[in-house]
Amino acid sequence: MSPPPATSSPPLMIEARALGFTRRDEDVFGPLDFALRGGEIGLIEGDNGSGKTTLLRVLAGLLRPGTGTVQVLGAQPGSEEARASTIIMGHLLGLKADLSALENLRIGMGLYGRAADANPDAILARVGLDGYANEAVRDLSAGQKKRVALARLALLPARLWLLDEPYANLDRHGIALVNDLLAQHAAAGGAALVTSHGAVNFHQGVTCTVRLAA
Amino acid sequence: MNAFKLWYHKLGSPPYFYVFAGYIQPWLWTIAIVLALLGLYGGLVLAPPDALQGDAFRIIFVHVPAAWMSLFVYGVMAVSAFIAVIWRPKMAEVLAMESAPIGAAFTLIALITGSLWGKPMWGTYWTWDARLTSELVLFFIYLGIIGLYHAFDDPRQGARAASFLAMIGAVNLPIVHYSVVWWNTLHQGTTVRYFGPSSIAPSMLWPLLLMTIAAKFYYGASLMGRSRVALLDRERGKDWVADEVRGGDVHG
Amino acid sequence: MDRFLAMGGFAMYVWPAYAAFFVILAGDVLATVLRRRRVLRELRGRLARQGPRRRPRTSA
Amino acid sequence: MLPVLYAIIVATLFPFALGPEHALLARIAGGVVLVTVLLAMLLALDNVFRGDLDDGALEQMLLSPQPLSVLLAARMLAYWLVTALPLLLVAPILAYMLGLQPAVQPVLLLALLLATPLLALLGIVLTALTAGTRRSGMLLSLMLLPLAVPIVIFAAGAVGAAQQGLPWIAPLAWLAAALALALVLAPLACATALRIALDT
Repeated sequence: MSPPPATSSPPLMIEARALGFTRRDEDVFGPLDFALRGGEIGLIEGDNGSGKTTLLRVLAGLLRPGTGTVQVLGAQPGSEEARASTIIMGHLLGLKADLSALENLRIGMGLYGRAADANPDAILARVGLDGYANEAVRDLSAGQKKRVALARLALLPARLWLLDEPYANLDRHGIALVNDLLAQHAAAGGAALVTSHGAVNFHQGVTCTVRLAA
Repeated sequence: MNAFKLWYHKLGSPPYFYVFAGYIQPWLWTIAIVLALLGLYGGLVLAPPDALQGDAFRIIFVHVPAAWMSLFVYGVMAVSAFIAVIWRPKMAEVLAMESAPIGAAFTLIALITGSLWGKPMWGTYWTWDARLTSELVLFFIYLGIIGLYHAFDDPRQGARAASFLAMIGAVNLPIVHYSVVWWNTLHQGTTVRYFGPSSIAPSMLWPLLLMTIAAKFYYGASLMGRSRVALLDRERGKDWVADEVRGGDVHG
Repeated sequence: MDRFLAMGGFAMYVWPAYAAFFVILAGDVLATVLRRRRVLRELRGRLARQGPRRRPRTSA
Repeated sequence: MLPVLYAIIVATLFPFALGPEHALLARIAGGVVLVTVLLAMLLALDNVFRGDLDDGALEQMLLSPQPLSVLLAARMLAYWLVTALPLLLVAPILAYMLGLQPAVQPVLLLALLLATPLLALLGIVLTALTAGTRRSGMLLSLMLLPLAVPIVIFAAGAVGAAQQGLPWIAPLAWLAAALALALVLAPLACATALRIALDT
């Protein structure tokens, strides 16, 4: 994919038109229209059970949209192009408990590649896990596990982040860290879609909000 | 061709199929029952006792149709399953999944009647003969498909997974059959022939054919009934189901 | 009639075979009928709960 | 190592059930070892995707830009190395304890060498199909049985033929052909199965 000319607006990362999802013939979330461009951060708001996680899974290509259309970087979610530049961080972090923090990052790099000039050790230090590189993930606290997952996020080249409740389990510093990473990601031209029930301490740069009714 | 395509797409829509199935179901039932009565009369009363097997041969009028149907239903199910996995239409999923219990029922009948026939013929209810063994494996395949379908919370997901299993089974079934035949010759087990292809007297043949066709119509009737219920269950959020439940047609 | 029922001495094999055929198929039909009743009862319950309010969604 | 322990336990029970008569045990040794290995592999099959499913790693695999079938082929290889290879090491010992003639040992080993990867490949395709369900060990056995029947027949057929001094190469050639086919098709089928089982 060639970089767009500097004069035009940043590229469309997500474009959803009348996107809906039904499970067992019951609507999970209604028709949604929204778009997200590079450099933007979107917030998905909604109560428990309003379909936030489902929406992220549809955008990641784990579930098929029920109605409407959605494009991720101009391709079908879950297609090879879309997968190459999307990463999802869900409630399940996808870390292997028996492996060390560093080994988990290496798995991520093996699957997704590595962002230019990203260095696993430096990133672990940045998320506050200096000295934990060789600790088994099993022995880390819930917050520290989340930090490993955040380190993986920053390490990989994905341009679109889909974050499901990234603030859960994190202390004040952790929340600041998430906001920091998001700001850096947006400044570099990436986009992120973040779910939150009742956005606490949310990042300043939110440019669009998708509200899901329960 | 175009008219056929239109008809195909119409049948693919659940409310249309529901009405269509409700319309043809009584006809299928009538034909199945009439043919079965004629076949039973021909088989139990008119056909003379077999020279070798005496009256025990009369079991073929239920055994052979059931054994044939166990494969025929599998064939229909496998085709529906293939369509369900590739193009994902809802109707193909329903037809494949509602065929499985009927096929399992016919397989069970073939097993029971086969062993009831085996006792007077071979002196034992069960022998590891190639046909009975293949039929037993087929029964397990059906059970696996039904079990997988019900293991999922979401019926559509379950139907697709079980359909994929049905496709694997369709490839596997001939392999099982030929390996069992080979295994049987290897161990020189009982080589019993039910009847030579030339030895069927016409007085035996026509009741057999009638029973077989009756079984096919029964399958059609049962499949229509099952699919109608499955559609009501699966489409519960839809308006046409609400209309159907409010309206008169609640028995049937 | 007795001779017919005796099946040339094979009655204890022939009649159970026919019984198996019809009982199992009847079971198949019965299962469908019972399931239909249950589903309809469930659906009526749902409709009653929702009352006259129709869902805004249209069917496909 | 649990499957190995399981295989040893099952194989040990046979002489107690059938009596220590040497001729009888020697005759059934090949079949007993084959079935024991199959059951032991089945024991580990249910867990192939369970861990990755529970911690979300399977999602990361599904969403990575790598072709899923290649990742799954690696998964199958790992399963075979961890589960089947140790079983292959104890199988000759178990067969010897049951009194299999030493001359037949190589045939048994060759049969296992072909049958275990085939079972692993097919078994993992079926496990992928059950990935979206609740715990399903029994269901998996039911689903695997029809696929295992031909494998057991051919593997045991070769061992039986060797025991009688007959040519045993043909059934093994069939197994090898099936294995070659499965090596190509099973990862693709497994990727399809996994997507079906995890997609709504």
